[in-house]
Amino acid sequence: MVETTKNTQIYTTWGRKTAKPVKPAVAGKMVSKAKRPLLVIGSEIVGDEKLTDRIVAIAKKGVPVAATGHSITAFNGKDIGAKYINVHSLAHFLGDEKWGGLDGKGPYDTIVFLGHKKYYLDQVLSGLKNFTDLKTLTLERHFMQNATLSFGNIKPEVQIEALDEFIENL
Amino acid sequence: MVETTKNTQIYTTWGRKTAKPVKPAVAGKMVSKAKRPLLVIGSEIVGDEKLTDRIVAIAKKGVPVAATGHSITAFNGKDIGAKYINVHSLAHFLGDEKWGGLDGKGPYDTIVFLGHKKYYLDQVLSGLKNFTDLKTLTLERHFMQNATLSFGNIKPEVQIEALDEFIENL
Amino acid sequence: MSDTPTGQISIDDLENVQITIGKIVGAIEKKAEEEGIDLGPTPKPGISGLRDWDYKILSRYQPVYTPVCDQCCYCTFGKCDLTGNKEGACGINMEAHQARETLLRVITGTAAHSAHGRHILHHLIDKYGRDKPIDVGPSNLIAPNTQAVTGIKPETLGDLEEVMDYVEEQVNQLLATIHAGQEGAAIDFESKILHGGMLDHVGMEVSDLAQMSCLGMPKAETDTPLVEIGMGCIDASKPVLLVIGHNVSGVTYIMDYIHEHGLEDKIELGGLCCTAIDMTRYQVENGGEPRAKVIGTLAKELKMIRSGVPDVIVVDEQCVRADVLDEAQKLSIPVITTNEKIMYGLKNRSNDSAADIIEDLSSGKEPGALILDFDTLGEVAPELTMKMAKIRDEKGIKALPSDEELQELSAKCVQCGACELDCPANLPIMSAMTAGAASDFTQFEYLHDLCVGCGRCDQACPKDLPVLNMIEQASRKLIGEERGLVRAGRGQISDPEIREEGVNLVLGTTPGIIAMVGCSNYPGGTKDLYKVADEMLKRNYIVVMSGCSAMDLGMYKNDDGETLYEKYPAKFLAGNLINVGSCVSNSHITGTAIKVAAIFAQRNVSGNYEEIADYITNRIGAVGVAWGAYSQKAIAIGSGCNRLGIPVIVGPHGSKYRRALIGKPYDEEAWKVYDARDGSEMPIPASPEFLLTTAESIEELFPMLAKNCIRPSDNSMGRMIKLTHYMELSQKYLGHMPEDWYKFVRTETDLPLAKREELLKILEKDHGWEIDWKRKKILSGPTMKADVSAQPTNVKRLCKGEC
Amino acid sequence: MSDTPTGQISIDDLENVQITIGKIVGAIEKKAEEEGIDLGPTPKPGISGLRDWDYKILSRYQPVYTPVCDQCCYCTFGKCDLTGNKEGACGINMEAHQARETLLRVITGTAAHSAHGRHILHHLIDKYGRDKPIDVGPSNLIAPNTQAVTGIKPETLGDLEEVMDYVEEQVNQLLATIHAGQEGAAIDFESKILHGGMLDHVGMEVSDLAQMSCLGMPKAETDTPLVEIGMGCIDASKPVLLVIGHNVSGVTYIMDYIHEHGLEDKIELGGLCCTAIDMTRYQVENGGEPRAKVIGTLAKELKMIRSGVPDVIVVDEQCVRADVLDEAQKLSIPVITTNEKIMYGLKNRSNDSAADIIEDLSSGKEPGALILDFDTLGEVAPELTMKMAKIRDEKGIKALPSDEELQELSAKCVQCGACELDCPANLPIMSAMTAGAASDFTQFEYLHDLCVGCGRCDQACPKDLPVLNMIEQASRKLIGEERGLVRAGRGQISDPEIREEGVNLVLGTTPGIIAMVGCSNYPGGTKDLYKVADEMLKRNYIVVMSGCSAMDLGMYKNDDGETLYEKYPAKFLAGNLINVGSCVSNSHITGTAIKVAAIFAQRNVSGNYEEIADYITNRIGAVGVAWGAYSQKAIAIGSGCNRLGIPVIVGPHGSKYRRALIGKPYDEEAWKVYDARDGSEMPIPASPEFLLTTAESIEELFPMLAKNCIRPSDNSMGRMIKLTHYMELSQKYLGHMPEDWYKFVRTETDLPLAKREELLKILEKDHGWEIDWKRKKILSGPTMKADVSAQPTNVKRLCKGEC
Repeated sequence: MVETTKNTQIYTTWGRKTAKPVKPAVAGKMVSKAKRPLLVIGSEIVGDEKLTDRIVAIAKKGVPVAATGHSITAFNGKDIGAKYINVHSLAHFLGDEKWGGLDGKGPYDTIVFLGHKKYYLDQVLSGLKNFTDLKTLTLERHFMQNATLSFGNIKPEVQIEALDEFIENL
Repeated sequence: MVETTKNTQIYTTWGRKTAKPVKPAVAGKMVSKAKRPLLVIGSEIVGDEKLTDRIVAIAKKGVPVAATGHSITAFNGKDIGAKYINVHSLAHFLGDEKWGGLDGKGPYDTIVFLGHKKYYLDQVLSGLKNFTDLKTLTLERHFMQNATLSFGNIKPEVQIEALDEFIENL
Repeated sequence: MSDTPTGQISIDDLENVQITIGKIVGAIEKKAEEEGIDLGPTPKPGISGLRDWDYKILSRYQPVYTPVCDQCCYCTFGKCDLTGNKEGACGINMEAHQARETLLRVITGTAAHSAHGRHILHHLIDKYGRDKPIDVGPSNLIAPNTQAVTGIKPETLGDLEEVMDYVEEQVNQLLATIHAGQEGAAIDFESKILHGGMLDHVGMEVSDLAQMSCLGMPKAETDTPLVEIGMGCIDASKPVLLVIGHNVSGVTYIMDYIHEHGLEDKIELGGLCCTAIDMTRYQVENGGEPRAKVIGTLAKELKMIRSGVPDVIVVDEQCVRADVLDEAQKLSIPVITTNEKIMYGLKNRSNDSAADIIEDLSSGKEPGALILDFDTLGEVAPELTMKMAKIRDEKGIKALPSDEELQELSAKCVQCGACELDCPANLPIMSAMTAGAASDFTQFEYLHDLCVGCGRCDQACPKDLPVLNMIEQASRKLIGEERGLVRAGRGQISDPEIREEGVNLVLGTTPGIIAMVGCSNYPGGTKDLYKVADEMLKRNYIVVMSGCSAMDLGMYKNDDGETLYEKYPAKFLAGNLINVGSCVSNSHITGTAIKVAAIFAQRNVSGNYEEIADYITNRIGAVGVAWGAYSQKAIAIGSGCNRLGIPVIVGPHGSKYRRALIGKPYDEEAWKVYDARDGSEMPIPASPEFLLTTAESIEELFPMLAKNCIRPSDNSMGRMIKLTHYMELSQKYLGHMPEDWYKFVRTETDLPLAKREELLKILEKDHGWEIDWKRKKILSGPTMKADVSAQPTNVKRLCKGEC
Repeated sequence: MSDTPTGQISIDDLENVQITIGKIVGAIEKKAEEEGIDLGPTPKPGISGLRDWDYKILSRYQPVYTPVCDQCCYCTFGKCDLTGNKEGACGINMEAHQARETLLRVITGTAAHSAHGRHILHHLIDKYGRDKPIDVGPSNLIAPNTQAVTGIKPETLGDLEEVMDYVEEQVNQLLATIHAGQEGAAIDFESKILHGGMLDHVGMEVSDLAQMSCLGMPKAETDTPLVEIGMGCIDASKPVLLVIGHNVSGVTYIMDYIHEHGLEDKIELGGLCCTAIDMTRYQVENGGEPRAKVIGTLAKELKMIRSGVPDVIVVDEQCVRADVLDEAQKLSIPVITTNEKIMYGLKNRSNDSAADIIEDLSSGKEPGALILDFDTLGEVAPELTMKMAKIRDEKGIKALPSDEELQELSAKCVQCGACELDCPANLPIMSAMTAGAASDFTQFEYLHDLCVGCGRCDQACPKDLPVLNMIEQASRKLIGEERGLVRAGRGQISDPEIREEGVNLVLGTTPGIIAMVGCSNYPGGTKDLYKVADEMLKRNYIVVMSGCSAMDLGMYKNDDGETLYEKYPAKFLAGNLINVGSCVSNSHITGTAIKVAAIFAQRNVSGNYEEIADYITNRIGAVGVAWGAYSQKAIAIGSGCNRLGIPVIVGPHGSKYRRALIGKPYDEEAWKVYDARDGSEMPIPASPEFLLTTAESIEELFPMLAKNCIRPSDNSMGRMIKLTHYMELSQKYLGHMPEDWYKFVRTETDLPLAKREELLKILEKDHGWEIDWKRKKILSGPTMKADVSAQPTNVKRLCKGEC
C-alpha cells in the first residue's frame, strides 16, 4: 500500500478546515462509490506521458473528464470524451444545482483533481470548500489543504505508484 | 502518564507555525533544564485553589513567578516572591536583551504560562513567537497554537493531574 | 439649498457674497494673517508634516506587535508567511506588515467617522445652507482639533467642507500606502498611524459640530436631561420602531413626523448604538424633552431583534450587524435601509410613494426597502410600524423558545465544545447546557451579561441549537429589569469651564481625567464600567463618557437605586461625571485637552499641533479607557489620542488590534525632557508608561489609571494626590504596595501626609535614600527635582534660545 | 505659485479672475447648462448612483468567491472562522466578507493611483499654476472618464482639483464601508467594488492628464521614440543611478540636472517600474530624445539591486520593494526616498544642503536620506552617483557569488523543499541545486525568466542559501542579453483616430481590442506576453499595452531581430501595437471605449455613465488581459473596466484576488437585451462570458480572447471574422473545434466563407438546424437574428417610448 498521508506540510494556511490525508486505495474506493464523479485535469500534465496514461486509465473506468487550461491537448486521439472547460467557470457551475454538467446528465457529487498549478487549485478548492457541499479529492504531488481529501506531499514516482493503486481500487 | 497531547482542535489559525503538543513529564524536564525559566500567571486562577496550590508548588521548586492581571492577589501570604507585571509590558520586555528581568538577574529563556484568558494569551504568544527566540510553554486547558509547546484541549481535572506530573518532573 | 451661480460669474451678481478660495497655496497663511491669527508651522500637515514629533514619542513608546495572523494576503504573489519577521514577496517584513495592518484598521475607523461627517454635512448644508453658523455654546475656540490640525477656524457649515476635503485627501494618501510596494519601514507606518488617528479626531469634530449646530443638540450644557435606557424600558405592548446605527440624519425626520403627528404615545421609538445617543440629543438643548429611548449597544442588537419585539427596523450606518435583514425576516420585521453604506441588496424605493412602500413591506412582498429620501422615510417608518404591529400581533409571531423547549434544546447538546471555542470570550456554555437539561437555567442567566451577543455560538453548533435565544429566554427576568438612565450628551467642554478647571488639571490637584469610551466587547460584562467610574469618581477624578460606554454605564444603580448619572454632577470639575455624546463626540475629549493648552496656557493653537501635543503630553493627566473596544473606530480614536500624548488602555480583546505602544520604565534614557527655560535635560517620571496597552481585568486597571495620570508638571500637592490614589488602588485591588511608587517621589512633600513617616522609612531602608529625620526631609535619593516653574518639553525648538 | 488673495476679499482686487464655485449643490448642472452641455442623469454619482446598472451586470455575471483566508480578522471580536459561509461575530457571512475583501483591495488600488494623482497635481500646480491648460493632443473630449463620471469638462490643472476632491470623497465613503457593521449584502459590496473601480480610472486620468500637460510627454502621438530596455542595456562601467517607482515628479528634476549639466554621457540613468516609463515620456513630444533607459518591472528590482550595479537608488512610490534600503545597504548603495508614502525611516534632509547630504551618504554616515525638496534631489542624486561610483569601485563591492561559490552553495542544499513551498510559482529549485552541486548551472538559468524575483526562497531556506543570487549568477549571460526596445507611451487615442476606427470596432470588422496591462507576476515567464501580442497582431486585433506589460513585451525579438514595437505600426488601427504609457495611462484604454461611444456614436458623455457603459457593453469588442496582475491597482483597473462592460482576464495568480465575475452561458435568461428601437427583448450571444476571470495558460487564453470579443452589434462580416479567429485559435492551441461555436451563428453569412459548407453540415447533423442546401442558407436553428440596425441595450429607460 503506497504511503501518501505522511508529509502534510503546508506553506500557508487558509483556516481551520483542512483536508484529510488519504491513501490511494481509500480514495479509489470512494470515487468508485460516488454517484457522479468528475475528474478535472490541469495543464501541468501536458507532456507528462506517465500521468496522461493514468488519466486515460481512470477515464476508461468510467469517470468523466473535464480538461482545463490546455490539458485537452494531451487527450487528442485518446478517445476518453474529455471536454474542455475553464476551471474557474467549472468551479462556478459546480455550485449551481441547475447546471446540467458537461454532458447534460446533471450535477456532480465528487470532484477529483490532478495536474494543476498548486496555487491555482488552492483557490479553486477554497471556493468549493466554502460554498458547496461537494466532496473534493486531490491526487496531486502537493498536500492540498482546501480539498476534502488529499494526498500528502509526495515525490513524482510515489505519485505514479499511488495513481496505479488508486486505479486498481476504482 | 497523563495524556495531554491528543485534542489539539483550534478555532482559528494564525499561520503555519503551530505549537507542538507536549506531555507533562517532558514539559517538566524541559523547564528543569532551562537556565532562566519564568512562570507567568494570569488572573483566571484567582479563586481556583487547586490551581493556586500547583503554582505555589512550582514556585517553591525555584521557578520565579510573574503575576499578571490581578493574579497576585492569589499569592498574598504564600511567600513565593511573585511580582506583579502587566502581561503586555512583560512580553515587550522579554524581547529586550537589555532588560534585567523582574529580579535584575538578566533575561529569561523559557516562559511558562498558566491561568490566562485564551484569546489574550494567544496574542501575547503571537508576539513572542514572531519576534523573539524564547521557548514558550503553556499549561493551559486549551491548546495554545502560538506557543512552542502546549498541552492540548483538556478537562479541568486532567489539567490538575497533568500539573502534578509536571511538578514531579521539575 | 444654496443657489449661488457658478461657472464664469459676473461680479455684479455676487454682492455681499463671501468668497473663500481655500485651495490656493498659502491661502490659510494669508487668511490667518489677515485675521490676526498667529499660525503655527504645520497647518494641514501632510504625511510627513509631524513626523519629527512622531519619532520623538515613538522613541519612548515602542511598537509592540502581536500579529493576529502570521501571513499577508494583500497581493497575488502571496499569501506570504512572515512568521519570525521573515520578508514576504514584496520585501515587507512582519514588523512593517503589522504596522501596516494597524494603519489599515486605523484609517478604516477614520474613514467611518469622516464619511459619516461628510454625509451629514452634505445633508445639513442642503437643508440649512452653507452659511449656517457653527454653534457649540459659550466658546471661542469652537473647533479645537480642526484648528490645531488645519489652522482653519471654521465659522459656518460651509467652512467645514474644506476641512473635510483635507481629511479625505489625507486618508486617501494613507490608504495608498497600504498598497503593496509602498512604505517599507515599520517606524514610518507608525507615524502614518498617528497621522490617521489625528485625522480621525478632525473628522469626528466636523461631524459633531455640524449636527450640534443644526439639530438643536445641547451645547456644552451641564444639565442635560436623563434618558431612559435598557431593553427593559421598551413597552412591547405598543408598536415598536427600532433604529440602529450611528448617523442620526434620517432618523430626525422620523422623530419630526412622530412629533408633528402626535404619535409620541402611540409608538415606542427605541435606538441602538450611537444613533440612539444622538436621538436623545435631538432638540433637547435648553431643556427640551428627549423623544426616544436608548436600548443599548451593539451587544444588544441581536438580542433585541431576536426578542421579536420590534415591528420595524430602520438602520443607517456603522456598527449595524450585517445579518439584521436575515434575522428580521425570520420574525416578519421589515427593514428599512437609509444610507448608501448599508443597502442590504434591497430595492431602492427612494422615489416611490410612502403608500406603495408601506403596502409592499406590510404585505411581505418585499422584506424591506432602501429609502434615501428622508421625507419619505419620515412618513414610512412610523406608519409602517403601526401597521406592522397589528399584522405581527395577528400572526402571533413567536420569537424565543418556551421554558420546556429550553430544557429540550439543552438536552440535545452533545458537549462537543464548538460553541465555547468560537465564543469570543470562551464562555462556559456547555455547563449551562448540562444544567439546562435538568431544567436549571441559572447558568444561562449568568451568561447574559458576559455575552456580547455576537451569535457565533449558533453558527458553531453542529446540532443547530439556538444558543443565544436560549440565553435570552433564561434571562428574560434580568432583561426586563434592564432599565436605567443615561445623561444626554452635552457636547463640548466650554472655554469658561476650561478656564476654571485647567489649573487643577495641570498642577495635578484634580488627579486626572478618565475618559471611558468605546464599544461593548467587554472581557467581564458591562458592570465593570460602573465599578471603574464609581471608584474614580469617588476619588475625585473627572470621568468623561461617550458612545457605547456612556450607555452601558447608565444600566446600573447603587443601593439607593441611583445611577451614577444621578449620583454625580455633570460639570467639568473634579469628581464630576460627563457624557459628551456619541462616537463622534469623542473629538471633544481631545478637544478639551487642546483647549487646556490653548485657553488655560494660552498656547497658540492654529496649525500648531506639535506644541499643543507637547503641552498635553507633559502636563495633562488624562487616560483614555476603551474597555470594550472592538472596532476600527476605537483604535482610530485611540491613535488620535496617542499623537497628543494621551495614553489609552484597552481591554484584553484589544490585544487583537495587534499593536501596542509601550515604554520601558527601566530605560532611564527614555524618560527625559528639556526644560524650555534653558534647554537643559531633566529626568521625568515614567508616566504615562505607555500610549496604548491592554489590561487584563479592572482590578489591574485601577492602579494603572492612577499611575498613568502622573505628569512632570504635577506640583507637590498634585503628585501627593496622584500617588495616594496609586498606592491605595494598588493596595485595594492587587493587595500590595506597588513596587515602583518611590520612583515618583521628588520630595517629601510628594508623599501622602498621613503615611509620610512610614514611607520615608521605607525609602531609607529599602532604597537607601538619605533622610533628615529631624526635619522629615529627603536629603538624597530622588532622580527628579520638584520644580513647578520648570517647563517640560520634548521639542528642542520650543526651548529658550532655540530657533 | 499662485498668489491670489483669500479670506474676505475685495472684489476690486480680483479683476479678470475666474472664480469657480464647484461645490455648490447643482453647480455642475448649472455650469453645464451655461456651456450648452447636455448633462446626463448621474454627474458625480455617490455609492448608490449607478447601483441599478451594477445590478444589471451582476445579474448576468455572478461573483465567484475563492477565499484566500477563511477567517476575518478586522475587529477584536474575531478572529472569526467563516468557513462554509458561516457568519462572524458581526453577522457578516463569508460571501459578503469576500466581497468586502475585494472592495478593500480595489480601493487600495484606487487610492494608490489617485493619491499619486493628487501628489503630482499639487506639485504641477505649484510649478505651473492653476491656469495651466490641459493639453492631450488633437482631441475635444480630453478627459473621457472624468467627464463621463463627474460631468466636469476640465480645461486647466485647477479644474482637476475638484475632480480629485470627488474621487477622494468617494474613496473615503467606500473605505468607511470596510468597517465592521456596515454593508451586509455581498451584492451591494459588489456594487461598491464597481464604484471603486470606476473612480480608479478617474484618478488615473487626472494623474496622466496633469503630467502629460506639463512634462512634455507625447500627446496622442503615433511615432513616439523607441527606448532601450533590459538589464543588459545598462552600461555598468559608468556611474549608475537607479530610480524605482511610479511617480516621475521628483525624477524630472534629476533628469533636468543631468541635462543642464551635460552629464548625459557620464551617468547611466535607468528606471524600474512605471517611473521608468514616464521618464521615457518626459520631454519626448514632437521628436524629443528619451533621456533614460528602462530596466524593467518589479520582477527585476531585487535582481538589479543584488547585481551590485547601481551606485545610488532613488525611490518614489508604488511597487517599490519594501527591502530596498536593507538590500542596498549590504552593497553600500545609498538610498534616497522622495515621497511621503515611502520614507524608510530615513532622516528628513529636505532642508539641508546638497553638499551636506552628499557628504553624509557618501561617507556611509547615513544609509540614505529623505529628500522632499526636488531641487535638492535633482542635484544630490546625480552628483552622489558619480561620487559613489568611485567609492564603490575602490571598495571593490562584490555582489554575486562566483561559479565556484555557486557550486559550493548548491552542495549545501539539504533538499528540504522549503524554497519550493514558499516560491509563489513553486518553481523546481531543488533539482537546480542538485545539478548545481555537480557544476551544471543550466537549471538555475532555466529558472531566471520564470522567477518573479521576490526572494522568498532566500527567506525560506533553513541553510540561508542566497537562492536568488545563485539564479542570477547562473543567468548572467542571459541577463546580459536582455536588451530590447519599448515604444515610449503615447498617451490618449485622439478623437480623429476614434472617428476613423470606431465603425470597424462596433461592427466587428476590426476583430477586437486586446489590452494587455498590469504587472509581472506571470505564471510562465515574460515571453508569454510576446507570444500573445504577436499572435493577436497577426490576426489584425488592435493590441494596446501599458505599464509593466508594455515593458516586458519589448524584451523579445523575432527571428529578424525585431521587437514587436518595431514590427507593427502604432496607430489606432487594426493590426497596430500601441503603448499608451505608464500605469495611470490605463485610463486611456477605457477612455478610448468611452470615446467610441461619445465621438463615433455621438452619445452624450457628461455625467451619463450608464448609457456609455451600456453602449460599450453591447458594442465594443475589447478584452483586457492582466496576465501578470499582482497588485491592488490591477484589480482596481479591472473593476473599472468591468463597470463599463469590458471583460478582463487575469493569469492564474489572479485567482488570489479571491473574486471573479462569471456568467453562465447555459442560463438562457441571462443573455437577453432590449432592442432600443421598441423595447422588445432579444437574445444575444453569451459573450463576454465573464467580466473577470482567470486563465491557466496562454494556450487557454487565445480562444478566450477571440470569443470574448464577440458582441451583439457585430455585423455578419464582423461576426465571421471573430468566429474564424475563435475557431482557428481553438484549433491551434487546444487542438479542437470549440464546442460552442455554433451558438454564435445567426445566419450563414456569419460563417467563415472557406468553411461554410463544412460548418453547415455540422449544424445540420449535430445540432439539427434546417439548411436550404440549394441556397446554402440556414432556415432554422439560430436563437438570434442578425440585424445590424438593432440597438441592443441593457437599460430599459433608453428604449423608445420609455421615460
